[in-house]
Amino acid sequence: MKAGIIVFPGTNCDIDTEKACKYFGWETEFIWHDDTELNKYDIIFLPGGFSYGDYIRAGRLAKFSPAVMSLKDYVKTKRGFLVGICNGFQILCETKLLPGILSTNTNTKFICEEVELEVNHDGFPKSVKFAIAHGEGRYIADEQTLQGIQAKNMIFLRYKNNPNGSVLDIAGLYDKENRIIGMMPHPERGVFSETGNIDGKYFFEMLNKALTKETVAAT
Amino acid sequence: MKKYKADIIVTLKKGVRDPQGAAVDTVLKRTGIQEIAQVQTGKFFTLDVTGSDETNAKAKLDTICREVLSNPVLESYKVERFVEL
Amino acid sequence: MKKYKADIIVTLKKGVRDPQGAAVDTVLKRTGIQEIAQVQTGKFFTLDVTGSDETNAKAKLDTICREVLSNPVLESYKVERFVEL
Amino acid sequence: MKTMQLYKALGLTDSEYVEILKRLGREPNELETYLFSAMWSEHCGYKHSRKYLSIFPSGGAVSHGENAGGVQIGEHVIVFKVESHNHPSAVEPFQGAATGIGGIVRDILAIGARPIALLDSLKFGKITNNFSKHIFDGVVHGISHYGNCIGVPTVGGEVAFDEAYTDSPLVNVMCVGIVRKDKIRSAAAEAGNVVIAVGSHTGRDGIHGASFASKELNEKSKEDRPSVQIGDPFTKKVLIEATLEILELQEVQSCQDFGAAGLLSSSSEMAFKGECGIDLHLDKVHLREEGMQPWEIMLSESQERMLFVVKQNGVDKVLKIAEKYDIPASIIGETTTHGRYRLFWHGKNVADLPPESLAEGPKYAINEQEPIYIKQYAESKLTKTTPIKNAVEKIVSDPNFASKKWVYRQYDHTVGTRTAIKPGDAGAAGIWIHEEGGVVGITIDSNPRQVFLNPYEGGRYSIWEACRNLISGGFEPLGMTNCLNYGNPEKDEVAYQFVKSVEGLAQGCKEAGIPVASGNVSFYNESPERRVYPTPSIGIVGYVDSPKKMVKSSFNAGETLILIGKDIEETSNVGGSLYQRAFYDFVGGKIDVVDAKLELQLKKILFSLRDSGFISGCVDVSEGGLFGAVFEGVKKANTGFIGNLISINDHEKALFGEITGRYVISTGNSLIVEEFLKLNGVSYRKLGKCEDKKFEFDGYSFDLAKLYDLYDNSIDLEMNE
Ligand SMILES: Nc1ncnc2c1ncn2[C@@H]1O[C@H](COP(=O)(O)OP(=O)(O)O)[C@@H](O)[C@H]1O
Ligand SMILES: [Mg+2]
Repeated sequence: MKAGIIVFPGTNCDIDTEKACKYFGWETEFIWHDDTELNKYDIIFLPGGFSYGDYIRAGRLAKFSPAVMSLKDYVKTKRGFLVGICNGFQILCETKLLPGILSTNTNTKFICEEVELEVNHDGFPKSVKFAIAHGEGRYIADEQTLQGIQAKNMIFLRYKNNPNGSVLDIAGLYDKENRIIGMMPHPERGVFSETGNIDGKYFFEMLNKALTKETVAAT
Repeated sequence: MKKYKADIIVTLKKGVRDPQGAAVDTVLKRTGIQEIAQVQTGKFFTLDVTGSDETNAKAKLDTICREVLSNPVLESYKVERFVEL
Repeated sequence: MKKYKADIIVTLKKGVRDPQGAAVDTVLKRTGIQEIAQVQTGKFFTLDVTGSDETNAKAKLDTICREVLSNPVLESYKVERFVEL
Repeated sequence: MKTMQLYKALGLTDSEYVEILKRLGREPNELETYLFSAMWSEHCGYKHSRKYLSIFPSGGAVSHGENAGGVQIGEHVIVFKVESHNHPSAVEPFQGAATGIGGIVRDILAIGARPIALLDSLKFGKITNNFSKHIFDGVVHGISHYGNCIGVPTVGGEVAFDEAYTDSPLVNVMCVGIVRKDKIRSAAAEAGNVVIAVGSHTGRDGIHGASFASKELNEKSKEDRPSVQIGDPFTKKVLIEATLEILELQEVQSCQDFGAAGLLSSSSEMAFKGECGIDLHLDKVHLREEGMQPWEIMLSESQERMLFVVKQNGVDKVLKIAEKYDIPASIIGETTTHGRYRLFWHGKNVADLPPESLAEGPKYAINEQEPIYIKQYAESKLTKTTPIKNAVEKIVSDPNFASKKWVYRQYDHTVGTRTAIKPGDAGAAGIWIHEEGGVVGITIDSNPRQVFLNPYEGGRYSIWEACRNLISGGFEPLGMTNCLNYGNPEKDEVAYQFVKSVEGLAQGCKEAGIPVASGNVSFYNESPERRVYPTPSIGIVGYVDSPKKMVKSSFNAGETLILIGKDIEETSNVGGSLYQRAFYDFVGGKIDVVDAKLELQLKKILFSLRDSGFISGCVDVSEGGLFGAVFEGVKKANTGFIGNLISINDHEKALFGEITGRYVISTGNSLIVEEFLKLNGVSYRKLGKCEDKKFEFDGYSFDLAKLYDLYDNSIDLEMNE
């Protein structure tokens, strides 16, 4: 299994994501944001951080990177998994690969803490604790978009004690049709027991299972 | 090629919550300068844009505003000034 | 008491580096949209201010701009609009 | 302007000017006068402190005297340093604090180390004061903005509020980095190499920043516009990655960051340390603004720049890395064998100095007479008291004692996946060093009131209090860094505070067996109305070789609490205690004197208990006294307590009085632990048991939920009202 992690100037969770991927034994490579060859990866991560300093809006400037512009094709032709975490989720929304948008937290402050989340996915515990760390994590979408999200059962993670004012307590979306996952919480920060929390493993195990099945089927 | 200077103001669309404005309101209240000021915040940009003529440059400016400086889901923009250099 | 609505633009003083503007510049150049755009960014505010008369309200607005909306150490401000409500 | 008049305008004294004439054997030209004024400023030249700092023990520290020093752990060196950004933060809290982070990170980077943790020590006026609120809010936001963006977790620190800091807030930031021992870089340059500047364009910002930081603050400071800079954490993040990649190159000979006095300070230090000459061509520096003069280029403090000395055959490689990261770079000079520090402007030689004349400025002795306040304060007595129920509520809601969650929630403290102990979890932060298998413990701490009352003993007190933060978590203290924040050293009172406290700090380090690896001095923290307490911020780094050996600082339900070490007696000196200041605005009396032998014995005992697994939690007793330690421990496990805390007639002193040399431990095996303590001759007192939902001692009982609520939300309420 091969994972690619797109690195922008300003990305800061690239190494953390790599550490987590390697923990699960995946072959892992960094993809510099100028690269466009994405189809060799079974899974692509848009990791957390501040791409282009998050200037103007979080994720706004990154959408012009060649790598990001090639993602649409990756989703259509390769049909690998595309996972955006934190800044990655913001980029996915800014590029319209996922619906809606992430805006400034209602308290206007950056929030870093462990939050309890309600999970809507088979084979995952109903509730997990992940770290969040963001200033622009308030999920917003118009009524129509929200109806679409619910109709397609896309809400993957919900905050139990909504910290940032997200509509419908949305913390993460999963577009199963296109295999795109976007989430504000950081599962990659919950892999090593030395750092206290290991709930993030569930997320990587979920991807591992889905992808291993396919790799086996393909060979 | 002609060159123009433009001022742009980006504001939140009506109905979109503006936490930053609310925060300024709190500070104004705290300092006792003004009880309720109904502050709304936005962004301001000045930039140069080139084009074969005014229409062409304006079209380019529009793209920059829509694709870079604002996000139409949330924000609207207004070209406040547009002058040839 | 009279009530006024004001628009204010806060920009960085000359010579102060504008990292946000520089980042937008880089991106515009990378994408080929615009070679040198010299983007400068600022903040925009709309707010209500009350006062016994226009002079009084304007003085108050000045204080708000200087003490809360901008920091004279780095920024300057401009009242773009001031109308009675 | 004639240089004769210029030197005065730039803050050089007559005798300093005479010294320059002597050293050069001629009059300096205008540019050279600028150079001397910056390098001989307090901020760069340490002219009032250098003489005294030399007594700090440094044996065992790695890279001491470089941009940052460190301690060795296995194959790696943990590098650390604290720096102040007090003056800029007072005028522009957000950018001032942000660029403070930027600066300290560069120092760590210059050693070749990857920054892995940040801490901050912050002091403001009373939180109820609107101006202090504004500064507090802005500073925290600035640190959060910059630290979060560069992806270095801010894992700990301290925040205090006291009227003394109303006009001169203190913003000290500490950075910790990691580097393989064989990859450490020095700032010393060798002759025959190329000098390359990498990073942001040089602009007119921060010019005179160094001399600005050496001035008392007054109304006019607000107009010192160019002295404050805007931080660009995005560029910094990219610069970190580019610098670390460049330093992997064999051909890179040395590295320096652009700190105070920018290019001037970094390049002259490289020449001085390497005992070589340097030629710089200022017209080759990449500039942001047109028309900049040589002196402006030399003194600019534009952020996010690094300087490299590279062998000829490595130049292209460096430029290529810079290009990959979209960072400007320019070849600006060469190191030479002529031993001179020479500047060129479009081919013309515009300055020619011996490097040591810049680097080795004057050293001043300062007054060391004991000021009268020391005796007066020592003899003053506190006579008022508060009913205990009110006192307990008051202390838990005091912003100095209450939870600092409002602050650290704004700091990304988990990025990097190394954070083993998070802010709020314990007295020290924990950073997992997976390279070596253990955990580094880090603390930054200060005891300004104690240092004010007794500078020498207060210095020792501060060292040991910081050590106890680490020891209680199971960490062996390894090395110290400091930031010494004082008023104007030319005033007698301040001079005495400085000299004596430095002696006390040095003594404390010797007793604790830890070297001073790095540090920083900030003077002139005073206004015409107020002067800060003498505030040495002490950063200590420690280590435990396995995460399993860390001791928690929470006390769980069912466990027994035992106080070990000193107990409060009727005659104990508790001067400087928080409750006295918080309840009665009183600072006075004598402070407790550290018993170093006892401290070392307690460390040994605690580590034995740690290794045998009989102790499950430990909290050192500091601000808030014995009550504070018990409350914090049970709060972390969300449990309660029933037992006895009061040992003397003065209940307030018993509960909140601060003395040195004691810890509260929790255990599920109290019989064994007591036996062990007796056997080793350690004095102890059994306090009681942790029990859910109750908080009772010595006949007093409390509404636990209310206390927790006050503790959790006091700062929030104050800031969001
Ligand atoms: N209080 C102190 N204790 C120990 N070392 C100090 C102290 N103050 C400064 N130093 C050391 O002096 C050197 C120069 O300090 P500083 O001027 O702060 O460095 P920089 O110019 O890199 O910011 C560094 O090696 C620093 O660690
Ligand atoms: Mg330095």
